Amino acid sequence: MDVILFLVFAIIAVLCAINVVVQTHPIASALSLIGVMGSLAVLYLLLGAEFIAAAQVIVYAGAVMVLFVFVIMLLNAGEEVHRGRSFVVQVLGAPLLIALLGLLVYFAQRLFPGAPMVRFGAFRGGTAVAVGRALFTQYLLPFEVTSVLILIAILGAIVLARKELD
Amino acid sequence: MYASLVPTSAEMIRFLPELILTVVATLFMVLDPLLGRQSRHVYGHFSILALLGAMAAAVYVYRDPGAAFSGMLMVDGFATFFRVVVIGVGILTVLPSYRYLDREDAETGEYHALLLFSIVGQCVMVTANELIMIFIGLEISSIASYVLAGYLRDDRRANEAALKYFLLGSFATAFFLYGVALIYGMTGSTNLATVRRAILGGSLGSAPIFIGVAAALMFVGLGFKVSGAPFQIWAPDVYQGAPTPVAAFLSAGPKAAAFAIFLRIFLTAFQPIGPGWEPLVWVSALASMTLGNFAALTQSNIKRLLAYSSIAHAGYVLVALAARSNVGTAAAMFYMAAYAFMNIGAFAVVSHLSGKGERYLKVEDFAGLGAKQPGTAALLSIFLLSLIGVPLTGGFFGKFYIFKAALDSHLVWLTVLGLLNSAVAAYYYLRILVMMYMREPGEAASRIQPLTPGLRAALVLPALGTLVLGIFPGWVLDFAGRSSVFVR
Amino acid sequence: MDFLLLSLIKAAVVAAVLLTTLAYLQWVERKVIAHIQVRLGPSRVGPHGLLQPLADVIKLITKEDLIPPHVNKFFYLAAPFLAITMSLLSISVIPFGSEVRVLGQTTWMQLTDLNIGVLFILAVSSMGVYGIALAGWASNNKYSLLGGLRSSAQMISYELPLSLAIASPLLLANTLSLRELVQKQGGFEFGFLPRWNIFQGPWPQIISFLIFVIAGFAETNRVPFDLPEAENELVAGFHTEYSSMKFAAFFMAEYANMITVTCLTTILFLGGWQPLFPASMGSNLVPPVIFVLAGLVALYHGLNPARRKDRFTLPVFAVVFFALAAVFLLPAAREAILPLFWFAAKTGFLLFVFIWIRGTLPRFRYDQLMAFTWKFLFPVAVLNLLVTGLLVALVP
Amino acid sequence: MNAVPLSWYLTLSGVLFTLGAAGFLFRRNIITVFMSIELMLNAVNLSFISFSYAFRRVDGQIFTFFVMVVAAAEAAVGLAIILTVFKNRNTLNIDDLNSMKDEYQPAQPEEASETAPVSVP
Repeated sequence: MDVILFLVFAIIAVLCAINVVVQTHPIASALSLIGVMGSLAVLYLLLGAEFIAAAQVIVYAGAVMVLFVFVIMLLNAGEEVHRGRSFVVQVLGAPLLIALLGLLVYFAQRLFPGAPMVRFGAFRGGTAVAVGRALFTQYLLPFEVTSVLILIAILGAIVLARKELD
Repeated sequence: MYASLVPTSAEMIRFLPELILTVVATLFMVLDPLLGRQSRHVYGHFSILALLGAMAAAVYVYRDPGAAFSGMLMVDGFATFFRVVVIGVGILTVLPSYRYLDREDAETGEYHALLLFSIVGQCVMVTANELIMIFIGLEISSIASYVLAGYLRDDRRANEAALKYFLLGSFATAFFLYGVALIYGMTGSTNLATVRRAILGGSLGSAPIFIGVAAALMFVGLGFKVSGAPFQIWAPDVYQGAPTPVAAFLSAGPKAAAFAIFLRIFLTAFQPIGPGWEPLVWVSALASMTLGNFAALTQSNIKRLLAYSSIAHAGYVLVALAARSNVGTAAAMFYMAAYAFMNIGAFAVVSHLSGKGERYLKVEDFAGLGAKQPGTAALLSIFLLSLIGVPLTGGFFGKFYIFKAALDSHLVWLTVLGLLNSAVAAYYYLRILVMMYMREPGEAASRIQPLTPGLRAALVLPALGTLVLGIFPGWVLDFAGRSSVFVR
Repeated sequence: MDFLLLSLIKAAVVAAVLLTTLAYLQWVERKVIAHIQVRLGPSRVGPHGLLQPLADVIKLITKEDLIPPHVNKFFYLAAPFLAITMSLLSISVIPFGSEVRVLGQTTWMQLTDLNIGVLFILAVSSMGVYGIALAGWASNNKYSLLGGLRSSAQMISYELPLSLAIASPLLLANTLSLRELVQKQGGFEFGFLPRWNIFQGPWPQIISFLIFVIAGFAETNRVPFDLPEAENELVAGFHTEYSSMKFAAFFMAEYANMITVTCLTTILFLGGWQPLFPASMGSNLVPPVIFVLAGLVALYHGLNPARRKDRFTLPVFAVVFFALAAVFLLPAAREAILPLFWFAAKTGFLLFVFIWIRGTLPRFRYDQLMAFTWKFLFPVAVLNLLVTGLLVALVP
Repeated sequence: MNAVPLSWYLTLSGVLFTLGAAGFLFRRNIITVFMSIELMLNAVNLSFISFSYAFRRVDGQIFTFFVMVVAAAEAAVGLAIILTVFKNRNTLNIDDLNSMKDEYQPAQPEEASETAPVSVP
């Protein structure tokens, strides 16, 4: 059951991710990205991170991506036009990426030989209670400091995007 | 029951500089709609007061060093040094901003609020002792800087600068973060000291090459932030497009903070695998110096020229990192302080000369500045000489200590190539000097405005700093040397 | 296997009831609005128009299914599907009643109980925006696009006060599971005041209740927040280009969302299936009394008919009502359906309020709509959450 | 076969990260490029949560939480920047953002704004 679930959602995630990259229309890319996020949320559930899974859908898929879709619709972004790309990217891009992929995959395969098998329900430490407790004790400072981050984001978005009031 | 959740007052005090800045910046957001256009200079005054307060707090806090908030922060000499540097950079950025924002008709509380927030982020970065905390500080600093770079939102170049800075910065962040994830996966912790212990303990059951992969990923991320080659591509466009005071800030503040975490991460957590990453830094240092200096030779736009020069200077600091010694760390710290002074000073002159809408930005526009405004020209000469590395300036001792540290660590070739690079660099700085003193005044110099008090301070203070560091380097260097010992 | 079978049966039952409710909600809405406007409403198909929903369904199914030539076909077809899926999905975690024993099986009147039920509903409802936004965009029509943009902005904006309003009762209940939320609201203060969150100390959640309901109106795009489909400015907004079953899908999604919001309000603030006053004071007798009264009214009107056919239909209704009353008096059945009754009564009342408001209030202007949430609703919700948090922390 | 090796999750994370990087390098639409960065962040999150599972500790999930907050903040600011760029240039193609090559003469901003911003081949 675990294997099936993992495979199904991993394949969906990878297909959607490929779609993000190859689709020429931004809105198609955006929806594929939502697909990736949704399937990742399921994988988070399998890994016992139920609170983060919900947050993934609410924050990422439900808020951040809505913003993307909103902006794409607002700017009426059309199909992407391909021009001559930078020479460096053309020559070095693909080999570098393949090298990176190989490295990361090799890394993943070899690094943790003794890592436990993932079985749904074996680890249930990701409840809202556990996450909340960690956030407000050990991770209190980063938690509070992220509020500054959000303040900046609000301020910055307003500074850049507001209408001139004159 | 809730007592365990409340941080102690000692912990809060260790976080005092950041608290002061955050409170004042938040106050600006509230004040902005209340104050009219008449009192717009108030923000600048308050910013400077807040920054002075924060600097005092940073120094005061150092009397009782130690960790805070479950090991998230570490107030030590290194952190205090860089806190003072980034806060000082903030003050030196606010001073020329008065005139600049007046001229561009863009004075609002938001500019100052963003600047203060950005400095909060940098302070968090340099004090953090934990990868996640570093990441959050980095993001605070970066996001505020993205907005600042595009602050003049009707200016096409500023938009473009903000966008490039943003896209490449976020891209770099993702790499940094992947490195953090791998480190967490291998060591089970993101606390730098714990990571170091785990790597030293050899309990990982895996070759150090894997740690190396994580280090390389973080190197990519940090390389972008310090604009070291081959990750420097964003810097020229961003510095050229951003408002000049902001460009000055970007070249000193975020860069100093990025170097601080670069040093801290690589010399504590990754210190055990030093021989592994040293060639990487070696190559990057050499590439940065060479690329920066040779590209700067052909630039006609002064901001772009300074951007390439800033890439080259990042290369020098990377040399200090490659030395992997306490002397190298101290040299890097000294260099960042000196560089902050001289570079911000140079940018302040550019900001002064360029006029409304930044019309005069070419090297030729400096023609005859020496005749029209001898004081400004003299101060700019100090900065340029310091950037070249002429004795009696901070730049000289900075370079001197860096190459000395490199030689101590037997990096002979890097030292030789670095010195050659400095010689090349002299050419383009001297070109400006020649332009200033040996040409007839052009349009830019003849239209130059008299110095305002803010600008005067913005020029004189860094010049004083440059000279003090050049004539009495001992005190700062002593402090840097004492603080460069991370692992006790 | 038992579990699987049981779940399937439950799902089938819930689906059947839900779809019927959706169809009849439309009928109720038309009737109520008609009466508010002193009209009769649907009354041709079946007695009192009771078969009108069926007729509507037949019409929608058999209607020509147009796909305009200029649309982006894939997203145009996906949008209604997305909208209806997301709105039906939320129902799966709503507990309608307490534990029941049917044919020897003990089960909850709920499809599934998640530890993070509240978050699940928030997540699913936040995904519902895409259906509308995509419909607006894919239709390739300026009115649709404006409708889609408006609704996505509106839904994001109102989600903030909505979530903040939810947070306060969660603080009181200390759980995210919807079932436990209701269980925590059982019992009575002073022997008569139900411990629903809306009444519960230390800080009664009346403010967050109001915020939640208001934001709920906006989330479901209902009057007075139905800007995305304001017919006098945007034709029909995001579903201008849709016809036949695809149009019906949006319609059903809207009503399903209404049901979700009202169910959630009931669970979060009104004590779910908990009765209004203790059984010792006779709360068990409320349903039979109501049904008997309804039956008597029907019987009276049947005996003094306003129209000719009322003479036959109303007595039939009276009999049905009497039968229902009798069922509630049977001890065996009572245990199972009393909670259901209370739940349905509260939800039904809220649904009535939805319709009532639609019949009464005018529509906001768009800037008023945005200013209202950001400048009023949001700060109030934050304040309320702060006060709640403080009181929960201070009052043991 | 009722359990999945942790390395599969990590591999998936690596694949997604590389795909995101590929999108960043090869795509020309600014918004798509930005979305590729989001994809990379998501890949990192998957790694964090896998490690969190491996250690049976919650802190990896906390990091994911922070990354989400950061991503949300980045999205707000990034999209605002994209809006300003679009407002001034009416294009979303990265290749059109080339006003700062050295040949460009910023001395006459009035003229610069007259030159057609789009359709420069």
